[in-house]
Order: sequence, then structure tokens, then C-alpha cells
Amino acid sequence: MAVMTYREALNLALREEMKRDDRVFVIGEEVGLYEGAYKVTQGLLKEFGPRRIVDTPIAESGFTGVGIGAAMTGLRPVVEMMTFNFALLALDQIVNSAAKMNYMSGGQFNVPIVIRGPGGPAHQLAAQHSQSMEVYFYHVPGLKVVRPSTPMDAKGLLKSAIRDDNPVIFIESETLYNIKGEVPEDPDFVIPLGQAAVRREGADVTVVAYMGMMYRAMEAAEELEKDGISVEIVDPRTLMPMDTETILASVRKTHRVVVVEAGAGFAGMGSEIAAEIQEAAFDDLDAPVERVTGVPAPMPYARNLEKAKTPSKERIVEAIRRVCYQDGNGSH
Amino acid sequence: MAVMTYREALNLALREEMKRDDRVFVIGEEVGLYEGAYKVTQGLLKEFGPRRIVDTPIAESGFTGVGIGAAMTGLRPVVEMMTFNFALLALDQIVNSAAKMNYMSGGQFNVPIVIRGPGGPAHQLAAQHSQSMEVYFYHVPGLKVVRPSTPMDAKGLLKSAIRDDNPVIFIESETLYNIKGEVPEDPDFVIPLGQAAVRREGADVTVVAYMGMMYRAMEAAEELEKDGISVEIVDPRTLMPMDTETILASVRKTHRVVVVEAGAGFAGMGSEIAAEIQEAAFDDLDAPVERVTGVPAPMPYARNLEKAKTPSKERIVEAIRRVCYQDGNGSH
Amino acid sequence: MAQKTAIFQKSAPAAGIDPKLARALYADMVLIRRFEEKAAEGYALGKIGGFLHLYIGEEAVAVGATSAMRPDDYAIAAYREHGHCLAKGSDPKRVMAELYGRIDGLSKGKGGSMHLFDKSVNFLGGHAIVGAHLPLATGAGFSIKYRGGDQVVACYFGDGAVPEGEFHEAMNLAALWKLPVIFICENNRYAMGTSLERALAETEIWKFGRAYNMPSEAVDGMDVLAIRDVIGQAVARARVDGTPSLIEARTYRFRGHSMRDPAGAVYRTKEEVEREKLRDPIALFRDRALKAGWLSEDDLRSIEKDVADRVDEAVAFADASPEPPIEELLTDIFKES
Amino acid sequence: MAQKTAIFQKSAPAAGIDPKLARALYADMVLIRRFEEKAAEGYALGKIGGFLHLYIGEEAVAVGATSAMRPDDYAIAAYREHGHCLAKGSDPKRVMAELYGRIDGLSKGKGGSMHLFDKSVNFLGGHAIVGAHLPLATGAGFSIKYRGGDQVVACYFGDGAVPEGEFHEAMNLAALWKLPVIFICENNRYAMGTSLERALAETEIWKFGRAYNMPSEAVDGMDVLAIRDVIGQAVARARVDGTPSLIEARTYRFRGHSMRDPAGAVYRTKEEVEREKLRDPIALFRDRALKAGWLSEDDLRSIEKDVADRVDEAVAFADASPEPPIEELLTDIFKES
Ligand SMILES: Cc1ncc(C[n+]2csc(CCOP(=O)(O)OP(=O)(O)O)c2C)c(N)n1
Ligand SMILES: Cc1ncc(C[n+]2csc(CCOP(=O)(O)OP(=O)(O)O)c2C)c(N)n1
Ligand SMILES: [Mg+2]
Ligand SMILES: [Mg+2]
Repeated sequence: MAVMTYREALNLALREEMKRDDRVFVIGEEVGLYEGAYKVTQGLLKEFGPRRIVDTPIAESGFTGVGIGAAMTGLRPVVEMMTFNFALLALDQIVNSAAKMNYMSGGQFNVPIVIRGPGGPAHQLAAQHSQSMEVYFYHVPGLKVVRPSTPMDAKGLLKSAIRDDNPVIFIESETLYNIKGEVPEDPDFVIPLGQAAVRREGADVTVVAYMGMMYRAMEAAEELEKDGISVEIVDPRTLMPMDTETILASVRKTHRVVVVEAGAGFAGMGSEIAAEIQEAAFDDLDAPVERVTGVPAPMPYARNLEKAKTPSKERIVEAIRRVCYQDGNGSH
Repeated sequence: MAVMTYREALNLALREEMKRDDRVFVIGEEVGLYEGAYKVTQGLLKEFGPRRIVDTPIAESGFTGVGIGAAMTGLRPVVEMMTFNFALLALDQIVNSAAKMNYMSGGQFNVPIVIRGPGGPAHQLAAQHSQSMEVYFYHVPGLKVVRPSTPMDAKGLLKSAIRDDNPVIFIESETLYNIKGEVPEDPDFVIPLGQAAVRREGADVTVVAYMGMMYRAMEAAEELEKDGISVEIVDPRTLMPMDTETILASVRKTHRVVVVEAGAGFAGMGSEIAAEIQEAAFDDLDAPVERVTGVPAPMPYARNLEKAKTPSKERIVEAIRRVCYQDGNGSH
Repeated sequence: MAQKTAIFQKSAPAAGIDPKLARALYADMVLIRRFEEKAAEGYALGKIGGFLHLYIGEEAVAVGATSAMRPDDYAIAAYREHGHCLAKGSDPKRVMAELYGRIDGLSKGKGGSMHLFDKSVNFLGGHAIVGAHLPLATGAGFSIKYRGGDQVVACYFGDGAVPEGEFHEAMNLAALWKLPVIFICENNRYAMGTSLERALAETEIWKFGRAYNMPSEAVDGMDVLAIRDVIGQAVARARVDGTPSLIEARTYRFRGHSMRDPAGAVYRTKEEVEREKLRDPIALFRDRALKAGWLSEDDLRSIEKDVADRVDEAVAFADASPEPPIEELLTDIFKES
Repeated sequence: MAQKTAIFQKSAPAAGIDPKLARALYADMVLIRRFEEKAAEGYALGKIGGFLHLYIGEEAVAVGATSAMRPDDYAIAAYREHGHCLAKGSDPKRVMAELYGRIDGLSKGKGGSMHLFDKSVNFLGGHAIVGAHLPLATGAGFSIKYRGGDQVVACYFGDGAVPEGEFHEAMNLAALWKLPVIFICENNRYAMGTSLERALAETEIWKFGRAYNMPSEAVDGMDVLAIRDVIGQAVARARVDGTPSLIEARTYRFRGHSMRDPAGAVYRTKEEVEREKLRDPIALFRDRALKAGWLSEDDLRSIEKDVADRVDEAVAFADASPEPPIEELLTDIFKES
């Protein structure tokens, strides 16, 4: 174990996998000479050279397609989206080429590609550069979707994603790159896709949250602990496949659930989890599943509006109190 | 009232709105000389000429962007996607330009554009040409999303969409173009966006469904009527904004709900409606909200597999029986 | 930089053409023609569904180009790809079974006419989003260079793909990185009902190659030997140092856009179609082979007979093949490691 | 078809330049420079957040181009658009307030530096997805033609947008339909850290215009009069019959890509930056105006003083403007009819 930043953990994962397998290469805007817009690829050009660290012009559909074509013919590309906002320009390639190729070809051409980069709300980047992007991907059959919240997960899940034989959408966060945590240095350490993590044990209520929202939920949980409300926090880590089992097990224990997500929420991850829980554990629920989501608006630039857009600790606390019927409104 | 096909109803709506407002024009692939890949624009080139019926080369992002730029500068474009599958190529324009422009500009530049065309499962068109596309749009703040199930709705809603000052995604269906129904010929007839329709009154269970699935649910309802199960069918018609009130009113009456959708279902419309219902009407529910969705796979070509992919009448019937606890498994 | 104007040679060079090669070229073109005529029948009978786009009239392009390449070279195409797949060497039986949606199809019936894939012959598929497979081709070229190989990639696409942004992105990347991709534009002058003049500000498509500093030229797409020659030169350039090329093959589709546009008569005149049919690539080569003495009338007849038998066999095979078992709906969504 | 090679005139034609015009050109360039220097200070103070991209070094392009157009012409740009917005005539107070995220900003603080919009001067906005505003510009051109107007559209974009597919789609549509759009590529030789040579197979960007049969030329982007001249010709063509043009303005950004890349030193040498700074467009024009006698040293000083005052005022205005009320989060998502 070593303490390192989320950024360093990603960098280490890339380096280890590139050493392990010559078929792995990194391609994207500014990944080489500039060492990454967010420095995730720092040092890689020097270590692996331009054959394997490939700077591209601004042509998202083009270089994502190049990655897919390379994956069809035996390589294992890691495509960096400078930020995931730009993945919309490559969405047709991701959905219609990458996700469907193995199926359309009857299993002849799988596409072992990782598409990674930061996504989600960032600091005052406004409407076009600050949005939750996972919602474009997790409903697409044939894609796996990862959102790693900690440095350890960042490393362990990225390595699994690279070793996976299928397209994996791996969305990091501008706001988490500098957080620090313990990370195993063992190059054989991986975290399998599709396993949620219980971040905090609790008895009264389950909160499902990932990335920045997971940390905010932690703060909410600490505050509520003072009031005697014991919060369990489940971080799905992989959104597709979703580890419904771990979530349901927690719900069967606590009987109350709040799902937090940064995105606008309409038909989002919270909707899916709420729908799933009420379907699979209807009789276990003592209260409706509450969703705490970003305000359904484009991201505003002004600092105060931006702050109000994304779920706050206060909104999470309130929702938890509501499902515990401790919001002063009595029981339902 | 006149009896006409869904296709004719759309055509009539276009003609009426083009006559009413010179700013309205139609742009897209094959809309003019070829009169539409699905003949929705039949006769329009002849009637309105090439200034207002604009054939484009294959450049979805380009001509959608042209539509948005035209809308910003005072016109009211109706952009035809030959099929909605191709809208992925224009998704960045739709999401990052059209949906956000009014917000980013603080209300200075609204984008009165309709993007329309067929979407959803069609006949043996396989993975890239047969998919439910609404899921890419309804979660995007700033977009309205319409899915009209009947000829009357096709006309009334398209007219509202064209008159709306905001971007409207209007997704028709290859499989419904030939259905017939009563359609008001009054050029002032419109159906406001955001209002669901109760297609069938019933007492025991609410089924929410639209487009092809609505018709399949009708068949299921008729079959179940023989067994004494009375099914109410609510067709949302507009997915964004969603008419939650009408759905909840039905649920408060029947206490049981099945949501049917053709798409893969993960974080889909069914998830949203289920989440919403259990949140808003938890104590009214006598059973969990059941979702009947398309199998989460890309669309296969083979006829038998394709048939198994999309919800069948049988699967809808089973789900209804389950929420009515009449599936032979006793009550929960 | 070889940037030639689009002046067709009166007749393509015949150097190196021998009876064996002539036989192969003729047989492949006839196979594609015959195969598709039968596919059209299958469509009319309801055995084949969805969209079916026939390559009839354009056979010389795939056959000429493929004949200038090695079997281990890659090919990739759009949705009008029966010809490219067959030219590459796929078994007609399995191709027809795919069109029929049967388990013995190349993709177990899951892909259909627009999505033929055959890994065994390095055919990277038929793709139904116009323009989207061009970056994939560039990616295959990238793979070759990365591995230090000397294969090349043939990327076939229609004139309709040229206005799409991905054409530009794929061309620029291939040229910038010197990737061995031969972009073969099958210019049949229409994208569905849209003629070239209504789609492109520059209708001499080969000229777009200049924007990328790429060797580019136009070739008579009805002359299988001319195509073989021009593609052969492009292949040679690509093998040496990865230089990509843009080749515009001027051809014509004799049928409608798909079986749903059987006549294709709204946007082009009957006279135009009849005039173009006079330059049927199969008839032209048949004449040439006879005149040059590469093949006798008997040879040609026997090839035709052989091909007809093979296609009949393919139809029988497809028809006898079962539907995929229902479990196939859920396999292949992900590859299990 | 005017397709000139990129040979710069030694000094741009001075016909028709009078003191009034010289004053306006100089004042506008200095305004942009000074405004951005203050914006950089505001960023350092934490008054401005997010991304801030400075136009310093490139002022001649927006100012020269705008001076060749009418106020009712449209302009649209990418995210490095303070200069274009100010040149178009927006009030610096409201622009600065937008950068500060305040209610008196052009967009009530909701857009920020990358999304300046000003309907009152027909500025169609700053757009942060590289390449995405090119089709919007074509759309504005479409509108003009549809209405039978004689306005033109100035579409500014970086060299980094050229490899994007939307460049190609927008150029082709504008040329195909003859729409009055002037595509002005501000070639500052880098897209973030990627130099032209690493991005494009053809680095003479103006040549891409040929692919669309569009009048195209390169111009010295540091010479405000040269730009005015070349754009003036393009405007004349566009007004007459809608002919679009591609103009490559060769310029240089003196600062880093954004405030987060302050030095911009990884991908370019210090010497290169210093050499380019010798061709500061403002200094060049100052000299020229003095030498030609259009403006005296006193004139220049008084302009500089005026501008400095206006910018200080803008800063004070922005700083005094309140944050938008929290309800603004939910307004403008949809326009209410
Ligand atoms: C991105 C996209 N837009 C539209 C279509 C619908 N479409 C299918 S084929 C076609 C015409 C393509 O013409 P061309 O590229 O010339 O090929 P051809 O059919 O002539 O072989 C169109 C518009 C599509 N499949 N993909
Ligand atoms: C589609 C897209 N991809 C990537 C980015 C990230 N990005 C922002 S600016 C930029 C460089 C653009 O360079 P250029 O067009 O030359 O403009 P300049 O900054 O030099 O003015 C990049 C890559 C983006 N905003 N949009
Ligand atoms: Mg064609
Ligand atoms: Mg630049």
C-alpha cells in the first residue's frame, strides 16, 4: 500500500497495464507531449514513446473510431476523452460500433476498448463542460460503465477495465483527481467490475451514492450520527453491470433508502435503483425510496447558482430524515 | 374529422403549419425530391418549393446545426432525421447547442426547432437501425420529447411542437405510419405538450405505455377483461414534460401499475415512472410497480430473435397478473 | 505525390492478365451478380427481411480491388456489402444463411444483410451508419502499423459518405499518421435519391484527397482491370511506407437504393439507367476476355454454370438452416473472458 | 474563383483609411487587450472562475474583420471570444459582469467567459465544443438567404477545429447552398498543446477551401488593415450572391491556452513566443498610424487613457453587480411562450 492521489492511481494503472501487455496503448487529445489536460498520462510518453502514447487532433469521432477499429484487429486501446462532454461527438461510434460489434458479428469481433476521462460537474465550467455523462451510456446494451470514487478503486477498476474484452466507459472526475488514499502497489491487484462497496456500515437507512456525491453523503451521515441516525452508504462503483445484490442486502437490513446523484435525475441512476428496489424488495421498504438529484437545469456559470444546482449535504440530510420520518412531518 | 393514416396526419400538420407561418421550413435527407424516406413529406416540395423544403446531403450534425443556427436567427425549422438512429451523429448539437442555448444566453437566444422522424424497433432492421432512441433525450434539461401513438396525436402534437419556442424531439414510428384513425381537419386543432391520455378506462390496474407498446397493452387488456381484470391504459404522449398527475390519478384509483417500454429498460422511462410513483404514491400501492421492457440486448436481425426482444402481449399479461397477484403464486 | 486528373484510360493495361486470373475475376463478378439476384428473389418470397441493398452493376469495384490485394489484407464496407464480402472469399452458403437470419449465417443470423462480418477472411464487416466505418478502417490501419505489419486495409464507401464529417476525420488521421488504408469511394452518383450535385460542393470526389495531401485518382468503376491496376498501385504505396490513397471508382447501381426503392426512378431518368446498363462491368469484361483470348465462350459458360450451381446450393443451404435458438438473443452481448 | 496562395502583402493597402477609422481600430484593439489584462487579474483574484481563454495577440483579427462588416451582420465564435464580442460592440461592463458571474452580465451570469451572447449586437455567442458552432454559422447564413437579406455571418474558429468533422460539414453546406458565411480560421498554430503539424495532413489551412470550391486565402493575422481588406473582399462576395469564403488569419496567442496553462511553454519554445511578440498587432498598427499620420502620439495616448478608464469602469461595474438571485437557476431552461 502507498498513499497516492486518484490521478496517480490512474497513472499507475495505465503504466502497469502497458507494461503487462504490449497491445495496450493510449490515444487522445494532449495525452502525450502535454501529458494530459489533467495530467493523468504524466510521464507516459517518456516511458512508452509515441507508438503507444498517441496524440490526436481534435476529432473525437475519428479517434474513437480508430480505437474501435484497432480493438477489432487485436489491440487494446485506452481512449482518453479530454473531458467526457466531448464523448457526445463520438457517441455514434460508441453506441453503434463499439457496443454492438460483438453482437452484430455473432461473437466474431469483440471490442476491448476503454474510453476514459473526467466527467460530471466541475468548477464553473458552465453548461457545455459540466454535466453528468454516465446517463448516455449505462442504458446501452453492450457497454460497461464504471465510476470510481477512490484512488484504490480508480486503480483497481481501471486495470479490470483494460483487461476486459468489452467496451468499458470509465468516467473519472475533475474534482477528485487530487484526493488521496491508500492504493495497493501490487501489479496483480484488480477490482472486478460489477461489485459495489459498502463505504460505511449503518443500520437505519441506506444511501446509494458515488463519486463526489458519495463524499457528500458521508458528511451527511456524520452529521446524522449525532442525531442517532445510523446511515449505511453503498457505492455501486460499476453502474453497468449494477451490483443490485449488495444494494438489496443493505435495503433488507435498513428498510429505507436514499439515492443521490449529481445529474438531473429524470430517468437517471436514482430512478433505476429506486425502481429496482421497490420491485425486488417492496415488502422490505418502510418508506418510499427517495431520490436526491441535481436540479434539472443546464449547469449555470455563476458560482452561487452552480452551488445550488448539485445536491448539497443539507438536501441529503433532509431526504434521509424524510425516509426515517424524522422530518417533523410525522409518519406517512 | 377525417379518417387518415398517421403518416397523412403528420403531413397535414406540416402543411398547415407551413401555411400558417412562413418561418417554418423542413430540412433533412430526402425530404424534397424523394418526398421522404417514409413519405411523410409527400407533396411538400411541390407545394412549398425548394426554399422551404430543403434536401440535404448526409451530414446530420451539419444540417441539425444549420437548423439550430436558423432557429437562433428567427426561423422555425423542422429537421427530419431519416430515422432517429442517425440523431446520435447530431447529439452534440442537440444537447450542447439546442438544449442549452436559451439558458447559456440568459434567455436571449431560444431555439424553436423540431427534430422529428421515426424511431424505435422496426422490422428486421437489426442493431444499428432498430433501437429506442428517446432515452438519449428525455433526461436532457432544455429538451421536450414527444412520442405520439395515434394519428390524431401525431397531428395535434406536431403542431404544438412546431409552435413551441423550444427544441422538441418528436419521435414517430416506422411501424405506425400506416395505422388509421380519426383526425380533426381544423387547422386550429392542437394538443398541448405535457398531457397524457387515458386510452382505456379500468379499475384494477394501470398500464403506462406508448407507441407500439400501447397497442400491445390494449390487446393484453382485452384478453384480461375476459378474466375479469379491468385494465386502465395511460399513454403519456409527451415524455418530457411528463404528465405525472394523470398517471398518479390513475394509480390512486387502481393501486397497481405496470409500465411497458420497448427499450432496454435500464434507467428508462419505466424506471422513472416506477420511481416517481413509489415516491409520490407509496401508500397507494398494493404491489410493486412492474416494468416490462425490451430485452437488454442489441436488436438481432433474425425474425424469431427480434420477436423475442420486444415485449409481447404475453409478457404484458403476465406482469399485469403478477401485480394483481393472480399469477398463481399467491399474494406477496 | 500522385494526383492525377480523372481521365480514364481507354482500356486498362492487360499486362500480367492470364486465363487463371481472368477466370477468377469473371467468376467472382458473376458470383456476386447471381447471388444477389437470388437474394432479391428471397426477399420477394419473404425469406429475407429488413433492408436489402443490391450491388448489381458495381461488382467490378470489389472484385478488381480485392484481386489486387492479399488474403490477409483487411476489407470493410457499408451496408451494400454482399459483393465485398463474397469477393473477400466468404462462403456464399454462410452469407446467404445470414441474409436468411439463420444459425449457419456468418453471424448466426444476428447481423443480417447490412452487417456481414467474416473474421476468417479479415472482412471487418458491413456497417449501416453512413460514414461510420471510415474511422474503423483507419483504426485497422493503425493496428497494422502498430504491429509493424505490411497488410493494407480496403475501405469501401459510397459517395453519400463524403459529406459526413467522419470522412474528413478518417482521411486526415490516415494521412497524418501514414496508415495503409485505401479509401475506395464507390461513386454511383446517388445517395438514395440525392445526386452528387445536390450533395457536394465539389463533385470530383477524388479531389478531396488533395486536401489531405493524399495520392488520389478517379478510375472507371465499370472496368475491373482498370480498378485492379489503380488499386494495385495504391496497395504498393501502402505496403512500402503506409501511404494511404483515395480512389474514386465511378460506377452505377443498376437497381434501386434498396428493395424498398426497386425502381430508383424518381431521381434519375430511365434513359440514364439504360445508358449505364450498356456499360455492365460483367458484360464488358466478358467481351474483353473473349477478345483477348483469355477465356473461350465455353470457359465463360462453364464458369456461369458453376456459379449458378454454387448459388443454388447457397440458397438451399440457407433455407435448410434453422433459426437461431432463442437463447442467442442473450449471447454475444458481451464477450466472456 | 479567387484562390490565392498565401503570400502576404508587405503592408496592407491603406486606401480609405482615415483618422476616424484608425482611431476606431486602435481603440478596439486596445480595449480588448486592456479588458483581458484586467480579466486575468480578476481570475487571479478569484473573481472569475472556470476556464478563461485570453485573445491577447490576436486582437487584429476580430477588430479588422468586424470593421469590414455592418453592425447588423452576425458574428459567432468559439470560447476565446471576448475579443469578438467586444469588437461587435458589446458593452464592456456587461461583458465583465458576465465573466464575474453577476446578474448584470450579458447572460445574467449564467454563461460565463466561454458563453458570451449579445443579441443586441447580433453576436450569436461563444461556444465551447470545438467545431460545433460552424454549422450554427451556416444556419445563420441559411436564415439570411431564406429571408432574402443581405447580411453576412462572420464565423471565427481556431486551427484546432479544422480536423473536426463539423468543419467539413459546415463548409460543404455553405458552399453547396451558397450561403453568406465567412469562415475565419484564427490559425495561432496550436490547439492547446498540439501544433498544426501534429494535427493536420495539410497545414496550409486556406487550401481546405478548395475542396469546397470556395474562395480561400491566407492573411497576416497581425495586420489589422490586411485583415480588414481581405475580409472586406469576402464580405463583398457574400453580399452580392451569398458566396462563402474561407479566410485563414495567421496569428499567435501570446499567452497560454487558458489561465490553467499560463506559460504555454511545454509545446513551444520561449524564443518562438518572444519572436512572435515582436509582431504584436497593436504595436504594429500604432507605428503604422503614427507613420502614416493618421494619429498622433497624443491621439494614441488619449485613446489608451480612455480605454483604461472604460475598462476600470467595467471592472467596478462587474464587482458591484450582485450575484444572480437563486431563482435564476430555474429560469430560461425553456422559453415560456
Ligand atoms: C448516418 C446515416 N444517415 C442516413 C442514413 C440513411 N441512408 C442509408 S443509405 C443512404 C445513402 C447512402 O448513399 P451512398 O453512400 O452513396 O451509398 P450507396 O447507397 O449509393 O451505395 C442513406 C442516406 C444512414 N444509414 N446513416
Ligand atoms: C469537441 C471538443 N474537444 C476538445 C475540447 C477541449 N479543447 C478546448 S480548446 C481546445 C483547443 C482548440 O484549439 P483551437 O481551435 O486552435 O483554438 P485556440 O484555443 O487556439 O484559440 C481543446 C482541445 C473541446 N472544447 N471541444
Ligand atoms: Mg451512392
Ligand atoms: Mg489554435
